[in-house]
Amino acid sequence: MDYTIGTVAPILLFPLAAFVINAFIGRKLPRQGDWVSIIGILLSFGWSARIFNDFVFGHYSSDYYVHKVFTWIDLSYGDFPFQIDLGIYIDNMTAMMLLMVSGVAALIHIFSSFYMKGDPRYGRFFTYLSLFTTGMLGLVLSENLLSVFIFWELMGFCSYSLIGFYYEKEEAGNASMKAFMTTRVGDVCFLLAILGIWSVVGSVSFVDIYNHLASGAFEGQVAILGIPLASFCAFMIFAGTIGKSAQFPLQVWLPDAMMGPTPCSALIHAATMVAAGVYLSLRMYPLMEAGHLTTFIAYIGAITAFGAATIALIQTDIKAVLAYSTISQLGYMVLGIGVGSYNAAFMHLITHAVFKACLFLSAGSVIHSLHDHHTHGHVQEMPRMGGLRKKMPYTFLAMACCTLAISGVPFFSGFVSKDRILGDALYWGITGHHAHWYQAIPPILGFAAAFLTAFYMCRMMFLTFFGEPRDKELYEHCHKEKLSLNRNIPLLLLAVFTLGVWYSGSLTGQGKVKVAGDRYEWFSTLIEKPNTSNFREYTKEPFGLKDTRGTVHFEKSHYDPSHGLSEEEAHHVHTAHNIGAGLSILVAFLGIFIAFLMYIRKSMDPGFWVRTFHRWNKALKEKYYFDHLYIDVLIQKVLLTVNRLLAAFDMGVYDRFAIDGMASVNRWLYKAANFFDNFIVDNSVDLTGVSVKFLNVASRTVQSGKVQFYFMVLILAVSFYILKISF
Amino acid sequence: MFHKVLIILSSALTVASAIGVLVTKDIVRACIFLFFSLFGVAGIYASLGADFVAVTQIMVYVGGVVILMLFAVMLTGGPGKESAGSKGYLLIPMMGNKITFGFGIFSGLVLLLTMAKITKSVIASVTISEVEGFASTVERIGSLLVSEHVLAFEISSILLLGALVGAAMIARPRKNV
Amino acid sequence: MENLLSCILWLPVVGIVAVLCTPKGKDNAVRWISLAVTTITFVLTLVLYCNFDTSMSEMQFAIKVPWIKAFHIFYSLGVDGISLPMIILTSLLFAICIMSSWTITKSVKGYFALLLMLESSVFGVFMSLDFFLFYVYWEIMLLPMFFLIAVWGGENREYAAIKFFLYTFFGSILMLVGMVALYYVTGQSSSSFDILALQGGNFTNEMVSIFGYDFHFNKLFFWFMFIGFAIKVPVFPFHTWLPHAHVQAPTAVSVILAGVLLKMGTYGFLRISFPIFPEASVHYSTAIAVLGVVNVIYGAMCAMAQTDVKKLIAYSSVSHMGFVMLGLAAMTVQGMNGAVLQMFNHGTSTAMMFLLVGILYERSHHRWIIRPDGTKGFGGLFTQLPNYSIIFIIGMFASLGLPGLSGFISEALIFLGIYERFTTITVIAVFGLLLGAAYLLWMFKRMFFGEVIEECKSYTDVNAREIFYMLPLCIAVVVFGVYPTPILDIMRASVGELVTLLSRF
Amino acid sequence: MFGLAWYLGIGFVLFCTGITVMIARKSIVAILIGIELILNGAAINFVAYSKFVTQDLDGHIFPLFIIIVAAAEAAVGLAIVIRFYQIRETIHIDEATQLQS
Repeated sequence: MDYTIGTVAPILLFPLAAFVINAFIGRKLPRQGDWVSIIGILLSFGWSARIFNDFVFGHYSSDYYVHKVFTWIDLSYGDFPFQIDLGIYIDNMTAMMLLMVSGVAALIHIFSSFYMKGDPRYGRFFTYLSLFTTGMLGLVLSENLLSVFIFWELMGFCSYSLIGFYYEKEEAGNASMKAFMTTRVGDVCFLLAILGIWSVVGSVSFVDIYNHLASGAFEGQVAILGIPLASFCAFMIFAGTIGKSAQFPLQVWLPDAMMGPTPCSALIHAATMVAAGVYLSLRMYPLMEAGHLTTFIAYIGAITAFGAATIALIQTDIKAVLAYSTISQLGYMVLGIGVGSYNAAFMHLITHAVFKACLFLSAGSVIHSLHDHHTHGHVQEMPRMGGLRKKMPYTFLAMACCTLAISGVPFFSGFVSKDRILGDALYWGITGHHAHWYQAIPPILGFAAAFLTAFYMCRMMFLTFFGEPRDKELYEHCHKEKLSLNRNIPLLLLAVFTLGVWYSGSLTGQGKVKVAGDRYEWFSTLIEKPNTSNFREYTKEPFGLKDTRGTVHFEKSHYDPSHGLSEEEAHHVHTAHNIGAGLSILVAFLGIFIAFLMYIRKSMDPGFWVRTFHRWNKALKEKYYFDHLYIDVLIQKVLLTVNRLLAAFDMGVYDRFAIDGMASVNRWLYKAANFFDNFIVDNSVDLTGVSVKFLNVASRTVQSGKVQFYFMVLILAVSFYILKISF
Repeated sequence: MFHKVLIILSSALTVASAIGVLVTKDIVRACIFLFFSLFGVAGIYASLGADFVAVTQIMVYVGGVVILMLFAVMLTGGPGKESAGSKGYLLIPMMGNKITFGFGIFSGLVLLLTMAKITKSVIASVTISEVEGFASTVERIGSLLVSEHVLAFEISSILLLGALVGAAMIARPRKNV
Repeated sequence: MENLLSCILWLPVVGIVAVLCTPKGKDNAVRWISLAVTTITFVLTLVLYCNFDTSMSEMQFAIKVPWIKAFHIFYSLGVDGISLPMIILTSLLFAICIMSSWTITKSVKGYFALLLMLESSVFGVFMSLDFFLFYVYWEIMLLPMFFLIAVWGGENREYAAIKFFLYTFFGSILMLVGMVALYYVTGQSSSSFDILALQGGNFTNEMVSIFGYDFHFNKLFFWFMFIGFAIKVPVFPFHTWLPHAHVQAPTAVSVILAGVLLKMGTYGFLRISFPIFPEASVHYSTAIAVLGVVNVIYGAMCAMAQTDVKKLIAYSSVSHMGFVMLGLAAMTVQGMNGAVLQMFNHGTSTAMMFLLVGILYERSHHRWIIRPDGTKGFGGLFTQLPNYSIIFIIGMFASLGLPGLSGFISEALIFLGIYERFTTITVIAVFGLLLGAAYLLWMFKRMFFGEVIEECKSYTDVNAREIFYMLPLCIAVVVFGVYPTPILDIMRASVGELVTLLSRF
Repeated sequence: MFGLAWYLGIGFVLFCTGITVMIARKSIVAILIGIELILNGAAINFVAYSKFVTQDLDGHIFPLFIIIVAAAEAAVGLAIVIRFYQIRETIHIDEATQLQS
């Protein structure tokens, strides 16, 4: 395939066209235009698959990339060059993201045609989905940070619209606004990072940034308050990630985002959009390193992973459990970035997208079939479920696969990626040569979170699908699941890809327990940290020309079990990974076992733990008081009070006294002068009465507002003037 | 002789009636005095040899404006209603009070003084000569109006038209006041 | 072609005559005449745009005829890349405002005549190349504004109108002083009022003595001009007329006020202050930037506390014009271009917002988000007015700077321009975007989400006329958000020339 | 004796009387009468000068125009008086306070 913007653009344009068609004439089309969106995303998927094929099976080189730009805005004049380019940057990571995004999105589109059926705004939902897919694909294809930002915000808008999809509910409004505003805090920081980078690089193209990083342009630059520019920019970009990927301390929006329809939760708030933050941090990984931010990132990731997992323990809403598990898993990815586990973090992004999309769709399938005839709403509360595996076997099958994957059970994808992150964290924090004492906490939190993940996911499964139905009426009304194209097939397809064998030839992903051999370690081989020194000689490629890189020969990458490290170091790494693999298998099975004891055997009483840790339980119920802190304290008490004071000051004080006060000042001056006159006259002239009377008459006459008096004064003044000047 | 009598008579009529306008209590009488004053002015024009102007003065002013004013007085409630300020022995005219009257006289006198001073210097500076005899000016004024002053003439016609329409518009009775 | 500008300038005057000559009672004829006149004017500005040479930075379509010879005052018109976008914006907004004023019933003739008079005077300001002519149009503009607010306004209209008038008049008097000072310092020559001849920084060494103190001519009179224009923008300490005027003015006048008249202030900076006093401008650019950032943050914070929709949007205008000030203070190509683009984009997006509030007001006859007694003024409008809500979303997100809609590009360019010069200020100002999103979304949430409250159930959705006049703005907002090059191309050369001039100091 | 000074004197007396009437009277009609007197006082000057100084007929043209203007003014002014009376039921000038704040 000849890679020019024109040949790649259809990926973006198909969903965009679907969006435009649906936005304008969707309501008039048959089936409200859902097929337009689905066809659009399927075409896009086909195109992505072709690129994936080219990159993964064709070149098979880790540093191959395609970079094309065109000028979007050109303001150059005279000695002042300024232009903003847009374009495409495709490397292996982009290719995989494209395939993942379009694939997951296509399946979710299909599932939506089942889930949203009968909704009064069925067509509009697909319109939003198409726009969202456009945004995500655009973000993945972007060659610079500014266009990443553009699509990033566009997805923020879609997220806002979809969370507020049921706008009759007051809470939907709150949740959508909360989501948009919280992520916007990160966005604003991201924008600042763009500005900072622009001031040094003169562009925000990835390749330009790598180029300047390689040549050391960031060294010695100071942003504000003496902070080095590289750290500033890295922190600000990571702040964007914190906002978008719901990391501590901006994680509050994601659970509320479950107000939206379940398919959109699956697509946006689990599989793709939230991963955009991680994707961005991965792209900017060299900057993070240059800014010495990795330890900080690891801490944020570990805290998020652990904290969210603890909150998930006590959730009773099936979607809320999944929401917190999403935050927790995103925390793992961020932890992976922090500990330098670039490849594994990205792999976890992909695997997580697949199994989390599947989990959400399964949850959607469950929720959709549980219809409460009293409130005419769907039921999401797990205490009212139970024993559903007989009613919906296919959903159960898909969800079980995903639960095993997310719990980190061997042979499933979650194990491959999460285990490698944990192994790297272990090496980075505890067993490695460069490990400092303060680096020990993230891996410990990571393992603890892995245990909790296994526990709460299995708790969810057991509460939902096993045991006796707790709400008989609900259970009776639930129809037996039949295999249908738009309900179960997407779930089962996604479930198939939760198997680890698709991503790695070995059990742990480290080539340790080889199942299929090095040949299938394509993922580890193809994804590598951006090597900035490759970009040292980089010059911009103009629009539309043939790929000059096609003539350059790239070495076909081979799997290197020691990852370019020396033998001794590689041994250390492998030891750490072996320990890590063992530990994570252990904690996973421990979690599953405890859940089994608590909810199937009922030999352990969950109430006991609740009572023992009742204070913690309360904190968990309040989500660690973050909502309280942000909304009640920071916004209501501080920000709004300040705003009200300012507004009152503006209109009530400044405007009233300083501006309108001018008039009063005039009036007072006049009065003072008048008083002064009277006072002087009263005291200095003997004829007090006469003078007062005269003054009264005079001032009354002067102030009469009568035309004739003015006329007289005019006459007298003119006369006086004439007498004075001419004689 | 006739000339001198004319001058004296019309001057006396003009000034006396003007004073009458000033001092009379009744607005209808003020209009009548105005009538006489303007008539006197016409006489002055005649004595100056401006026959055409004199005739116009009588026709337009005396015949038109004063009658118009009388109508206005009648349409606005007639005489006597506004003479509340005219009590006591002092001859204070209606619709004013002592103060305004005093100020009026005062400023009038000041102005007169000013003008006298101006006039003195003006008369001293111009060469005065008198045209002998009397010739009718009508024909010459007519030709002047259509040649040299034609623009002003036309504009005045538009002005009159505008005033006519405007006056009619303004005075038109309306219900929604 | 030479007379094209004069045609655009005087066509509304012809419209006034036509409107005034319409027989009484024929209100519809008045409306159609006004619409026809403004539409033809808009078409003429498009002709102007098509014939405009984007590669030139000089004045085009220039015309110069002596007006008052004794004082070397000329009837001198011309457009360049800075004024052309404003002219197009003006003619577009006026045509839309005429359509939105269809429901006005109180002295229709007077209203439309005043609107047309306003249009002509605004054109005059944007086209004048003679300082005196500029000043004359600047003052003429006050007259129709005063009456439009004082006669057709809300319940407290006299106060607002007088306040608006006095405030602006105060500014213009300072400007007049500056103009006269320039006239004398240039020796009362034939170029004393010629804006083009004055610019270039010729007054770096002049001194003036006031009350025995010596001042640099350009630094002193830069501030005179600055205050004159700053009141119009409005910059922070001079902004309090804006909420009053906006709240009291009828919808169309609010649109014009926010969409066009505020731009006259920043246009004044670009056309008069910066080119004539470049040294002082560069010297005081920090002060301008600080005022700009205060505008951004202060305006946004005040907006958040408002419970009246129109007042909220009025304060948001204060906030957004702060971005323009920041862009001007940057004095780089991207910042300046961003500022001019922001002037245009703010014109479209804020006009949308005011029109939408006006549409709502016609149905509800109040504008409270939360009434003073604490109850909700609106609720569930999304359910009740679906099409209206979609237009509102477009306008709102354009206003808060969502990428893909027009506000974003100009703000991004402004930030890119100013970051290198004033890093700290930029870091503060960027959070204005956050506050901007906060107050708009909060307003949206309170008005549009939730159950439909009882009194909103009688509201009808937007009708065909309303959709018809909102459509051009929606298109402009989306198109210039994705592809701003048509506008940037116009202004690039002229702005570049100005930046080149400023960079020499 | 009856030279230029005489006529000018008459004119000035008329003029000043008119001024005094304007100032002293409170009736709008009376004020209009005062204005008529003022105009006539001015017109006499023109004719007098034309006879004694310039000796052409331009001085005669001006009184004609003054008469025209006076007629127009009287018509409009009286119309306003009538309208005012319709609204206020008086023609006292101090009642015309609508424009005062």
